[in-house]
Amino acid sequence: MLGQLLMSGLAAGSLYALTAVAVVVVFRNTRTINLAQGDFAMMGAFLALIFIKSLGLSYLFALGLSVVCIMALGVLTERLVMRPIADSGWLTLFTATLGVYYILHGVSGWLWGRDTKAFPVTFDPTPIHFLGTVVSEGHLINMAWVTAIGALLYSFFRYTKQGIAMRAVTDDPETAQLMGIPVRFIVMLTWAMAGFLGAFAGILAAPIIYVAPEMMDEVLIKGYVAAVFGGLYSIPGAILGAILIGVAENLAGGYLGAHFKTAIAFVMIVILLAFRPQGLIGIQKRREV
Amino acid sequence: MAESITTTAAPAPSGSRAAVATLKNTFQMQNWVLAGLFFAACFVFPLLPFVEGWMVFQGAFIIIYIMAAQGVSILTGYTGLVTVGHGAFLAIGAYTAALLMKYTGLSVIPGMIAGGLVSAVFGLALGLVFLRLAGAFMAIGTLGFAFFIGAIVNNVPIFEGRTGISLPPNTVFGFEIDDFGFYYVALVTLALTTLFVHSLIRSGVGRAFKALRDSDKAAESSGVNRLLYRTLAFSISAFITGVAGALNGLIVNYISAEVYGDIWYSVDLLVAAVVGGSAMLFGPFLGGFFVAMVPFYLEELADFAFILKGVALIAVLVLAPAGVAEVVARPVRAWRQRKLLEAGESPELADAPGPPTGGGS
Amino acid sequence: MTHLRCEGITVRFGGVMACDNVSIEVPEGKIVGLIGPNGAGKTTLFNVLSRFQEYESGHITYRDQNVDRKKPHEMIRLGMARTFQNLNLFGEQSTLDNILIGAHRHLGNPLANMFSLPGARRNEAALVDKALAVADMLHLNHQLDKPVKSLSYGWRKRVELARALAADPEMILLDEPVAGCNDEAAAELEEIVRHVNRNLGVTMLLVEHDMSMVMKVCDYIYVINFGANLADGTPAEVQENADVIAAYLGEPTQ
Amino acid sequence: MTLLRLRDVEVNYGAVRALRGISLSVEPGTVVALLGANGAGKSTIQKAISGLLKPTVGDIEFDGHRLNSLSPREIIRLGIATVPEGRKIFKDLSVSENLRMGAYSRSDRAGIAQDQEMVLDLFPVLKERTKQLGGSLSGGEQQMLTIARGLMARPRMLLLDEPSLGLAPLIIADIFRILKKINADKGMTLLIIEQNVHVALQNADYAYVLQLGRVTVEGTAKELQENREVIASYMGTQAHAAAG
Repeated sequence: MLGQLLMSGLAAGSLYALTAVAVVVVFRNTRTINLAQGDFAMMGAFLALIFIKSLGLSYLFALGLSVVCIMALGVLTERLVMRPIADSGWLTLFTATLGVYYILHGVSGWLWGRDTKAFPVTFDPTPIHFLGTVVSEGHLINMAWVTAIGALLYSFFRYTKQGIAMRAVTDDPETAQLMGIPVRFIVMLTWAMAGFLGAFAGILAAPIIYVAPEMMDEVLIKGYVAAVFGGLYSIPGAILGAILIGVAENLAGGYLGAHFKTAIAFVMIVILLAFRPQGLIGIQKRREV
Repeated sequence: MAESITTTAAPAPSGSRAAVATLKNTFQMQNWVLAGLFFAACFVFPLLPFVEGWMVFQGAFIIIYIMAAQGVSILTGYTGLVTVGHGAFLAIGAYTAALLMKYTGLSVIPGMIAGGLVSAVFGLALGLVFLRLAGAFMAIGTLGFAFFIGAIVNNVPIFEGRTGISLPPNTVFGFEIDDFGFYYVALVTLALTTLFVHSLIRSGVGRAFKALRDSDKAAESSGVNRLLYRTLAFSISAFITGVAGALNGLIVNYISAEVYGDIWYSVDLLVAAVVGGSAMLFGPFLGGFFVAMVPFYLEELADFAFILKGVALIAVLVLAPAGVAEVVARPVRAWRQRKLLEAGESPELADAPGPPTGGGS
Repeated sequence: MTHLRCEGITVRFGGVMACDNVSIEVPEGKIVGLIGPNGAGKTTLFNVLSRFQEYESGHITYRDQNVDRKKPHEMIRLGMARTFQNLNLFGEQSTLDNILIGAHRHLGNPLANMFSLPGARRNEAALVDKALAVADMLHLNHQLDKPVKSLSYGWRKRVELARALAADPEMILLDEPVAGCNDEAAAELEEIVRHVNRNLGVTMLLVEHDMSMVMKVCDYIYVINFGANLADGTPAEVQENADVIAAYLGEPTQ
Repeated sequence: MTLLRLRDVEVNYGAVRALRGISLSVEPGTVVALLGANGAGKSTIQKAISGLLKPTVGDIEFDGHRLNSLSPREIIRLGIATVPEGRKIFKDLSVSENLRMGAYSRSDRAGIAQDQEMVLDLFPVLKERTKQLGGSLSGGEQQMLTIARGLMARPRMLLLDEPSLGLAPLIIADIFRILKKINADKGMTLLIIEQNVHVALQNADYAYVLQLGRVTVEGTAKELQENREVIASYMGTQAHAAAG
């Protein structure tokens, strides 16, 4: 039972991780919590669904195309909404992402309706036995995807010029500017990355849940909670947080009853923020006067 | 030992005191006049011949929204703590009143007060728990709180989840009231909360809130107790929204987790505060009206309502970052300045040469 | 009598020793200067004394009372106000409101205050009187209505001082009161500082880079370098101290 | 031909006029020091030259190009690399990543690799720590890293803002020895903004003294070493007499 719960937790956690990392990436370079992150995911899922159903594209091709579109959506969000108000206080930036949330919710509902749609299942739905647990092939595939994306991100941030520059901008935007790093371009890149991660989150979640405007609302909230585990700053922290939440809610659901499954993430966040506001692995910021 | 700097110094020149008095009074006058007009109009509204029953109901609904947004403005506008969780206080107020009415037969007014008080207790607790949080962390924390309350009302049996709790008709002082009567109860309550908010933000306590918002270091070095004032702001804010929540539940004689278990109220209330102007007395009036009316008029086009709301929100943020009320107040402020000058009250108040300033990096 | 004393204050930021066993003593009613090159740890020590900054070891006593565990807002109740080097004002608010917040310690019962009960109104009027008196002393009368962010730098420096004075403090920690002011404005502020000290009996601890001001107004000076006490004495003694001159000019390299 | 020239430059910093008509020039291949106490406007000059602040009046010219309206990115491409004050390395980046960011404006892979070897030879302490995070270095090592990072842009002029700030005398001496070596071996022009008069005058060819946003004294380093006004500007007017 325990092993089974852990496995389900990992599967759920890996989906939260994509969202959490996107939240962290945007926050680090813009000070904004992106409330529209879930909508990037939802739009990604919708687009992929349309590409597959209406245009008859193959799954992988639809996925790739949808990812590119949502990256463009991220860039568009930055250029049209965030850049004009970039110098405002963070409440303004934050509420602006809420505006994007409303718009994307509205657009998707208007174009595709509010009823939930099924996403074509590309894997064998019969559960398989794996390491002594029962798990669906879909979950395993998702975990593989997420691991691959994680490795891709790691190499991007570690080895590429733009990836390192993105971290440099996080670290100290003014000095980054002095090095000739185009900070605005980097911020745009950040939003593209949020789109990239969002599209994947949506498309990977879609076969497991469903496709509808509000499909990602709950995943998004758990993504925030996970992001806070890393102090909204650390990517490994966010990933760890996501897995912790996935596991904790499955354990709570399994041992305490289904009622507790949803509440546990919020209990965790309240406790975490009360005792370690800088996050579990967040950097301890010195109080400057 | 320093006796008192301010008593040993020369007495304040009467000119500047008169100027200050005039300033404060004109400001206050404007607020009184505006508030007077608003409440008079609202009072007459249901009595107008063309007004139908549903309009009165909708009017009461708007009033409740305004009140709830006032609660948010105390915390987000005046104290600078962004809350995305005030739907939780709305829920706490609503469920407190509803449960009391169902199990003890308590009527509207005591239910409202109880709803406010229980909500304030939760506010106090949350203020203490989140004492060290600011900015985005506070936003996520309050959001988490709202979800937590949502999970509770959905799952703990006494709240009856999505089935909901149906309530008997409302009574005030033993008389049964309909939507019409309820409208006036809400209106009077809003008048009281407005009066209170007005008094609060002009008092030393309001000054301390704003000080914490603008620079908590400077505030603390001036003797503002962060713990005390932050928890106070949380409690007051939760109280007002809790009262609104009680009214919100009672007006339809039914509450369910379908409505209160959702995060939507929280987000809408923040939008109401920001769009109207969260640090303006009349900001919540405009914002509350906006948020309450958009879905109403566009119910048929639910998704357009969403798009419209998003576009309007972004437009306000770009064009009037301090809220619509601030834009409306601008000409009024200019007018006041002109009047002061015309009255020859103190031309120097308008502009005076400063001491020459030097360089420095 | 000693007004404020700290002994053996040590503060470490990661591997950097911001304060290394610093001790100073401020006698009642005097103006004591705290000087040292950039990055010597002056502001850190200020933050320690006003209790914004925790420290590893050492003790602080205010009028023989140990204040190691006090919070910043409690220091003002004991009578110690401070100003900030880089101005920490409430920019959106009027000058008057900025000064009024300085008088916060005289606010009285917050509950009575927020309902504007009659007693609180009288008290509020008294606070406004205080604020006006302070404004008058600093010639801020004509700026009262304006949002502070619209004022020039020189005026804002004064608002900062006015806020500290509005508390009726017995001691003020002044962090670079004349930085960025030209000679005329600096001279005027210097006069005000002297007036507040000599005529109103307020003890002062002054961090300032304008040496001419430090030398003129201070009764006693502490010099710190690399976070540690380097020298102390009267202005004349300090000016002649070879270590001090070397610290300011950079030690000759071997 | 003069490499860098400032003509009557004024800069407003918010409401403060931080620079009130600065004129100075830097000849190629020389070491020029810009001295001043706190609040004299030194960092403002650095920001104006490197493009973070725009002059409201006056001109900044580098090698015949007017810098006034250029971005930091364009200025670094013209050949001015800035070593900002306060050891502003990227703390969460490793030493070699910091160096790589210094070369952000370049795209010649081979040249970058070559220059990385070169700067690591100049600062052997860094060579042992290329994988270490910038934030874990000691103060002196961090300062060396900022200089090394500046060199990675392969600039024609290095603009250093208070390289001695908060460092112990021996480390300061070490850093200036290396700076002199860079100047001598590569003919690199150095504009050093300093508070530490002694070390600056010992190593510079020419110097300007800044007071309240104005240049009050200038001359060759030798002349200034003898000049009591320099000391006076640091120690208050009475020190003038005292030192005399």
